[in-house]
Amino acid sequence: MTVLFKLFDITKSYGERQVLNAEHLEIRAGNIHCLLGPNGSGKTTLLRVMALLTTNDTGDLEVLGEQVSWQPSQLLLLRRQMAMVTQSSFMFEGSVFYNVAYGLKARKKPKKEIQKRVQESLELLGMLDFIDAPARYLSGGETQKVAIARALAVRPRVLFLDEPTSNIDPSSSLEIEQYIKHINQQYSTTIVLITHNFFQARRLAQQTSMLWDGHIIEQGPTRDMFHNPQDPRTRRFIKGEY
Amino acid sequence: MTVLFKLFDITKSYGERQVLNAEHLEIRAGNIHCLLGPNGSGKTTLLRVMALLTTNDTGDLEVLGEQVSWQPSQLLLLRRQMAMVTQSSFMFEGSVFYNVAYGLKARKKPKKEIQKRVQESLELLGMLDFIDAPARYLSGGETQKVAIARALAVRPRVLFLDEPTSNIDPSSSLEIEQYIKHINQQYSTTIVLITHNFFQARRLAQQTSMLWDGHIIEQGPTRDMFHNPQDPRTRRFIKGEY
Amino acid sequence: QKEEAEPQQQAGDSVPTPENPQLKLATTTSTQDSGLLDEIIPDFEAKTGYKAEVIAVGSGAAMEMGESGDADVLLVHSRAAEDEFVAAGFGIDRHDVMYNDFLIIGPAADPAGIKGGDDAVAALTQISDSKSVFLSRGDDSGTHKKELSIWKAAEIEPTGDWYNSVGQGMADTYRMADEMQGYTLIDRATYLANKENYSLESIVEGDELLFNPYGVIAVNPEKYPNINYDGATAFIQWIISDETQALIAEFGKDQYGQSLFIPDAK
Amino acid sequence: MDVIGQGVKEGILLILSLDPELIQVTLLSLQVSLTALVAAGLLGIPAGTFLALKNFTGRKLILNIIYTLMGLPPVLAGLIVFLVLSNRGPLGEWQLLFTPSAMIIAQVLLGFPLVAGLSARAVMSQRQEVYDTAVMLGATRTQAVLSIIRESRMGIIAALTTAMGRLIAEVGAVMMVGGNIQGKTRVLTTSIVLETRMGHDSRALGIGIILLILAFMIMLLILKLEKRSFKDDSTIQIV
Amino acid sequence: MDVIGQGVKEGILLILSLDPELIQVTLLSLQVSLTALVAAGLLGIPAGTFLALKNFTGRKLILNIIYTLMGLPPVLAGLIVFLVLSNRGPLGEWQLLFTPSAMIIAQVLLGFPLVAGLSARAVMSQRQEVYDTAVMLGATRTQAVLSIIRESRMGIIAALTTAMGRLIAEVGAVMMVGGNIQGKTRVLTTSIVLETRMGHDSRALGIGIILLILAFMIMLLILKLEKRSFKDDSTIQIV
Ligand SMILES: Nc1ncnc2c1ncn2[C@@H]1O[C@H](COP(=O)(O)OP(=O)(O)OP(=O)(O)O)[C@@H](O)[C@H]1O
Ligand SMILES: Nc1ncnc2c1ncn2[C@@H]1O[C@H](COP(=O)(O)OP(=O)(O)OP(=O)(O)O)[C@@H](O)[C@H]1O
Ligand SMILES: [Mg+2]
Ligand SMILES: [Mg+2]
Repeated sequence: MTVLFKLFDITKSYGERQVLNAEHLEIRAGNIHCLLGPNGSGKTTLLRVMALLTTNDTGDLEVLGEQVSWQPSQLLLLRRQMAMVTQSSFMFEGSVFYNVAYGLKARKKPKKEIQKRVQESLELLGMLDFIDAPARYLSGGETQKVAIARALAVRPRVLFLDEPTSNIDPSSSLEIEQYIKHINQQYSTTIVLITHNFFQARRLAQQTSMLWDGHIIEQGPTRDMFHNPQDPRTRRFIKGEY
Repeated sequence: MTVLFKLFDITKSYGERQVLNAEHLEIRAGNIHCLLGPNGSGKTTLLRVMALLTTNDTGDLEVLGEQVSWQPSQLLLLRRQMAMVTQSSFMFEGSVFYNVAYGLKARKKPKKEIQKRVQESLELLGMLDFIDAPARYLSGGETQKVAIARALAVRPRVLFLDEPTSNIDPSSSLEIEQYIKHINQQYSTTIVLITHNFFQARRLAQQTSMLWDGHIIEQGPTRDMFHNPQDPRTRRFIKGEY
Repeated sequence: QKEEAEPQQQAGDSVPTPENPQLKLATTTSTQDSGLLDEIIPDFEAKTGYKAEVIAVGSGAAMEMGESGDADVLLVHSRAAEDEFVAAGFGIDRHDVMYNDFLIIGPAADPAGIKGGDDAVAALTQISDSKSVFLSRGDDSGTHKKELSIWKAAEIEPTGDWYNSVGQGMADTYRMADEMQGYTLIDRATYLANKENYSLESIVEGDELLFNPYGVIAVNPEKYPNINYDGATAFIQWIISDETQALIAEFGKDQYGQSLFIPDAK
Repeated sequence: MDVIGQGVKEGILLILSLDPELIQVTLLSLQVSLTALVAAGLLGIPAGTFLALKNFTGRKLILNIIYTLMGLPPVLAGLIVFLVLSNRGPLGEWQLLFTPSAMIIAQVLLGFPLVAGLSARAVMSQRQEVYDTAVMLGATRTQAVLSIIRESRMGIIAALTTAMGRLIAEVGAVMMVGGNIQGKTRVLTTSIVLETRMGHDSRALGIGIILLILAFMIMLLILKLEKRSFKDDSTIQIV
Repeated sequence: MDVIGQGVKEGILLILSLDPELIQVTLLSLQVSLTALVAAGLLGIPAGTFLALKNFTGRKLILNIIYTLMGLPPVLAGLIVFLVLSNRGPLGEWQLLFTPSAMIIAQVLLGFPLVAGLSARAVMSQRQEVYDTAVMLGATRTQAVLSIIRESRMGIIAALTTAMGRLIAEVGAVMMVGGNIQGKTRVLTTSIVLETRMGHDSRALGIGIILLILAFMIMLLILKLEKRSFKDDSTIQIV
């Protein structure tokens, strides 16, 4: 299986503090890969490095088969194959339509197609009624749904999801999980998922990495991780909710 | 038991759309009262009306024994007895200390006391190490923890929590729940909690109200609501996660 | 200018201390821009104990200030308007102070071919006939009025692309004329003070039509109670005194080899 | 004091009179200031955005210089442009002095630091997430930066209205490089100065009123254009 | 063109000469413009914030008028203050004409709309959550509004630097109501005008340079004060 992300000794510090020190991480194509870990353990930072939003301080980063050079042209090429739902979704000033169409307009898709795809994506998330609403007035869960629709609309090869359902009600959450599974299987979209919901992790992810203080302390198939955690910290962490 | 919030026929519309129509709601002193409901059902709006952040269009609103007149002096008096953790926590520009001290400074507490209480609150949330960090650089979960510490620091009589642990990792989440229970029992702080986490609702709340499309379709003791929901919509909603 | 800072010390205790030492003098820009006032005002302050506050504007605006009582004494050059001002009761005690004269200056190339003449009317007529660039102050100032009176004498209504009404002060107009290589009417003081910087040359001078008398007028204290009439009187007495007149006659000689103003107080 | 009342009256009469000279002066004012505004905007918004976003050594210094040049005295700007365009100056051959072009150049010099400085501040108050969201949706760098500018619109519109006000009201520079030549470079502000110098206070006030009406209309136009692109006009609700 | 080089030289010489008259003129410039700036700030920031936050009929109109008055021509402001303070004007008795006080009044008139308009825009770009968070933490209305102002600092500092630039560079109004009286109301800008009128271009440039240095220093001071209260100076990172 192809490896889409290869990280070696990736570190990132803010001031004195090293918040990320990922010795080794591989994300395989077509997988749903979950990142677990306590607050502040560096999950979002790691995701941002993989999404090329933050430069790493040291280490080797290979993304979609390419050594990352941080050249604008390369960044554009790579990022056009990714999409992300961030932890707190930022909505551009404007309507829901404007937001979901954004990525398609950036790709200069024809108007008709934009219209069609925006509607499809919103429909899927049950947000079609809100297409003309100002995006900034949506409720917390609605905002997150639009953010997901916005990421899906560009049909990415890799989808980064940073706690995508944290504000979404349980039944919508399940539907969205279904849909994530669906695009993963149908279009073999690779998905990197951060979640604090262990159920969700187990339902969705084939692989899981456990972060602790910036380090990846354990990784492997999700099942194994939950049934038979090797690291005592992982064990304690997982017990938290059980 | 004293009733702290009494709502009769409270409605709120944005443009054409009525997003809240609460026919009857009472929150009793010393209770933990949970608001459940799908995204966009009006939970946050209802909370904002009770917190006097949004005026209602029609209806009668009684808060802490007073008919709400929306006079600034009354608002201040009432609000000084409440605190809130909003769905997406806003941090003032400045350090974590600045943010947690904000409410105490507003109340013109002596410097010593401010220092002491800020430290206590941060300690409780495990965020003391971050006291001097710029609040805007915190991770999602860290931000939420500081927001909780900030609300607790003012020792409110009523605490509004709008999905307070949505970005917090499960073990911290459990700790926070313990603490919420503790202040509820120790200081009989009344708590109004919005959550999409049914486990959390069941662990914490004595009373639960179910919102649907702006209406309160069912309410009662949390146990009954989960074990024996009356409304078919409630039943379906609760099944979602089970 | 050094003495100005310490007039008291210089004159010892012989300096009178007037009740209201602040005197507002509204005057034309030419007296200030030429440097005359800087030269002679310290003497006034030393002798009388008044502090002269010079506000340099156009003659028109200066008289407007007199009318509204915002100045105490005027030093202006616009004879007809001055008489009107006095007749209307706004000013009293008008005296002649001095005169200077105007010249017509223009580019060395002299496209209108009027160089060396002393007939202002003929010169303007030729400028108009040859449609040579001419700049008019166009601001109702004494100089502008003088220019208009010459056009009137020449029976010409100056219009057209060559005639530029610039609505600015003398020094600005001089600067513009130099840039545009045009003719203009200018008072001798401004001309001499700036001619180092510019390339225009004196073309026509000496015509009696070109003389430019300055008058001093006290603002009528009956119109406004807070007019410093005592100060105005002191100023008038001082400026028409023989010593001051001699100072005026000297001014400019060392720098330009000729005096800029000719005293003519009676 | 009745001069003010009379000035208002005179202003109205002036407008009603449709005096061809006044119309010409007004149109020239508009032409000069609007052209300069557009130029200052086209240069200043990108420059300000660049300075706000690009990290390079000397950035702080350049920003501070731009902020300082917001206080460039118009007379000084005028003097510099005058010296450059003067017959003896480096661009003397262009023969631009005392033409509307010279006035526009001087005004661009005045307007540019205002637009650039205020735009920079507006962009600097934006958050990282704007950029991140844009590029993660596949925006090119340019598209993403345009989105940042779009989100900064409050401040950028403020920059434009401020510059507009400055330029339409400005007299020192246009006087010096335009020369206030009747029928050629006379604009509303230089007319006002001329009228006050001639002691025609109420006429000066009248022209001033015309100028303010003009400024008001341009401002409404800018705000209208803003509203057409941004329907949401909400502000904080104080309850 | 060498006039410019000479101007720079002259400026340096002027500074080194410590000419007491020039020092006095510089100090007066500072006094007038800083006093006016402080007054415009003390009036303008609350007024702008009020207009941004308070909903009442006529609010839009007043805002638009304020934006328009950002374009109040200095000469016009000067003329109005002149007419009011003139002996014939309503406040003639105060005898303020041709004093620094009159200059300050005229400059406040010019600076106020700038500060108010730009502050209003800055506040309007804030979100509801600032207010909500503040009052839910027990802030009084005033405290909450102060927090909104604090969060708007980028725009409000921009308002102050812009007004500072405008006032220190302004000549039309101070010339008219101050009268450019030597030793009493002469400031740097009116000196520049006088020097250009006397044909001393390089001296005019020299004074202009002093003025710009002054503006630069005030600006640094404002930014320093800002930085002391707001350590975080991050901007968007373009990766
Ligand atoms: N710009 C920054 N400057 C300083 N510190 C930062 C910055 N960004 C993040 N950090 C710190 O880095 C650490 C890791 O942050 P990150 O956002 O990756 O955590 P996380 O694992 O996503 O946590 P959470 O579950 O709370 O979202 C945190 O402690 C955070 O405070
Ligand atoms: N200012 C506003 N203007 C227009 N519509 C609004 C506004 N605020 C909220 N709404 C709408 O009102 C409805 C109720 O919003 P509310 O925030 O109360 O939902 P909620 O129950 O808290 O949902 P969630 O679980 O997603 O947070 C939503 O559909 C939202 O889009
Ligand atoms: Mg995170
Ligand atoms: Mg909500």
